Amino acid sequence: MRNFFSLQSSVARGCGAILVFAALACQHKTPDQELLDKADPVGAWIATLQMAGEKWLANSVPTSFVKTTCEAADEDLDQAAGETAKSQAGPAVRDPLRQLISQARAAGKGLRRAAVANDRPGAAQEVRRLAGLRSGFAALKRRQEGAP
Amino acid sequence: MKEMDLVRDVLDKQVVDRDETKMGRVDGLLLEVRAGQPPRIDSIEMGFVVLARRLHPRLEEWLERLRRRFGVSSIRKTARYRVPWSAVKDVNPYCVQLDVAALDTPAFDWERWLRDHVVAHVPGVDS
Amino acid sequence: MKPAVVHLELLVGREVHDSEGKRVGRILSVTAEREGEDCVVREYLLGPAALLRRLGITTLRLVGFRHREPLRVPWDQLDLSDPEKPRLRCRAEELTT
Amino acid sequence: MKKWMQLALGILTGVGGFFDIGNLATSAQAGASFRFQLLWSLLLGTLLVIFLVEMSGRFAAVTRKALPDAIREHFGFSAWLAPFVVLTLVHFLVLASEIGGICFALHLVTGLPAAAWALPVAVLTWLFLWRSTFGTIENSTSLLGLLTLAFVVAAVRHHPPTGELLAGVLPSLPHHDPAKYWFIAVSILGSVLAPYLFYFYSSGAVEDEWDSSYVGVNRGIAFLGMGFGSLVALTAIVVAALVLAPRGIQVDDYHQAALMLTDAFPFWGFVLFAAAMAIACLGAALEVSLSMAYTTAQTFGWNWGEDLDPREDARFCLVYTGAILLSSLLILFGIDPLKLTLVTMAINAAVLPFVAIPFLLLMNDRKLLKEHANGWISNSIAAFLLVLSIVLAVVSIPLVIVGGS
Repeated sequence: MRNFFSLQSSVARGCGAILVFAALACQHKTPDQELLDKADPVGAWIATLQMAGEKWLANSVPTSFVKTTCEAADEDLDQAAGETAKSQAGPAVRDPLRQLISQARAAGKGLRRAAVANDRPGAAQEVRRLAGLRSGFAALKRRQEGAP
Repeated sequence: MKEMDLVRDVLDKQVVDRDETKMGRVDGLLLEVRAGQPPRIDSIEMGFVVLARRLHPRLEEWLERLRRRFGVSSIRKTARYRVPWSAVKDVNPYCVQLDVAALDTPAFDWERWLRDHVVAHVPGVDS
Repeated sequence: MKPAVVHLELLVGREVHDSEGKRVGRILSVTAEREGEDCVVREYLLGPAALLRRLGITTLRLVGFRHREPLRVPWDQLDLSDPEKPRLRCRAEELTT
Repeated sequence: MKKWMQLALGILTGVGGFFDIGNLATSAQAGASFRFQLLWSLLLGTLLVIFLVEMSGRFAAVTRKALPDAIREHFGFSAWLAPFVVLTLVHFLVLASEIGGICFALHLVTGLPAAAWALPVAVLTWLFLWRSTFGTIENSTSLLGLLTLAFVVAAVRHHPPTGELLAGVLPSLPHHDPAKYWFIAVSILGSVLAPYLFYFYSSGAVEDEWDSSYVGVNRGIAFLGMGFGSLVALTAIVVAALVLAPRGIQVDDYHQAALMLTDAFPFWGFVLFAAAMAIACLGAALEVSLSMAYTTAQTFGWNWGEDLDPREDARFCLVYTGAILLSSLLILFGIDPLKLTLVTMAINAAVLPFVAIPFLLLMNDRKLLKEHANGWISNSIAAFLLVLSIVLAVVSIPLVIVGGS
């Protein structure tokens, strides 16, 4: 007796393939836009590090959390740096982004060091730096969305 | 039950022993075809090999070979445990009850082996 | 002649042809009755409707299945000498449903 | 009086037991990336799960048979084998995600890597099942699970804008990241409609020896337990929308979600999040591994029951033991717990047809359920679920590739 389920799953596979192809085909973004979209996690991690720093200063989160968050952030930022280097986006977008990422990684390492050493002024300074980076990233995205 | 639908009321049904211990399912049902007389239910069958054959005969042979090579046959003596229909005490919507004690039937070979060789050695089991 | 033994679980779902080779339906249910100590087969139920009967769906409010009475084949009308290809001993029309 | 006590207990365990790693991950992502825009997906899932849980309980109460047991007997071994194998693999991934959740919560509090906690957590989860009965497991973890109400309190404290909240109840198209939007929508449905829920709930009804007099209690538990339970997931979306979204934090890592409660509870927020995550995932891990053991034992007719001593149902116990051990290896090998969870939830949605089809057929078996068979409301819900599940099955796999990566 032909099993109803195997019939149904082969139909699903067929439609699934069509859908994937359609989704990829209609993405006609420019390389610059595509790079910035893929860089969303960078903005998110900068904001996360800033919030983690603020919460640590307010004694809301333990030092171990700040340490592991900075490590996780650095891993993802490192990956983002690699992707940015490889992307075909124009230098007008690629270079400021690469700079932003390396500064964010430096700030992350600084925050981690300050938290572990319980150096509150140092941590506050890194938080301010991260806040600046965050507005820098937002400006970069706005400039890109503004441009045709 | 006077009149039964063998497929809905017996096949794949939960099998229990005298004191309602679950011991498997009716994986197979053997009919004895006699000349000039209606086919008689000879016995029910239980076991992975019986299930395998329902999927594909080759699967059954492959499983049989696997059993011998890995010495599984030392644990599970008979691949298919056949119970004469006369041992069936009752067929009800909930289960098929056999007039046997599950523990000393081949249906419990695996259960016994795992209990004695695995569960018994688990720390904290106050055996 | 050693009495032939048939596995009911392998019989379920087999297609049945009548004496002239015409496709009649699939075996999907088998009814049986107690007879003294034994339990013997009464009828074989064929066709998709039998599946629905087996699932106990009497009223078909769900999916627009045409509710056809299952084809009832008395035990003596089905030749099981080759369990892979059960055959009717008569023509399909001669079966009284 | 006993029925009322069981109803109250059932509702509490429903609320406490509802929220798991799938809800946490998808709610945090939904709130952080799309604010309230995905509330409709959660509400749709909740409506469906209420009716499906009610049907599972009603079926088990009236027939004294759990779903896997009945499906094998009704549809035969060959028809049940494919869904059984697929659902076992899916349950295995859900179990790994739950264990990953516990490990990550411990990582948050201790700083030790999550992978280091994989085996200790596996042993703890296993010990819980090996030593205690169904009653203690179901009640203890679920009552502790009430800790997840912290999300409800946090949401109230943040005074969500009701206008935007209500707008989220109606489905709307995303302004950005359409692939991610639909991926999270499908994952939310998958996290709420997790198949293990129905097999566990119906087996639990048999363990608690319900009979047809429990149909009323069952309905109360399904509507109130699941209803309030989903409130926790809803408020988790609200908190993520009001804490993470404004800061531009989208959730790509659980570290980011861990900050969710620190605004509402300056001092306790972080600890509450870790505790709620650990307990919710522990409760769910116990339910999933038990569900796998129930489904396997009932498929092959083995002796089963959490109240039995392991020596009486060795095979049942060794199924959940093996499942817990093997799934914890995934976490041990350092698979990213959040990605694993999100992909698993999408797959949960993809295998829904295997759950929906048996529901439609089983719940209309008048011979078994007599007057308790489905009414037209339950049938239309079950029929809608079938259509939705086929759409989800087609959509979710490509989405996993495009949206999830």
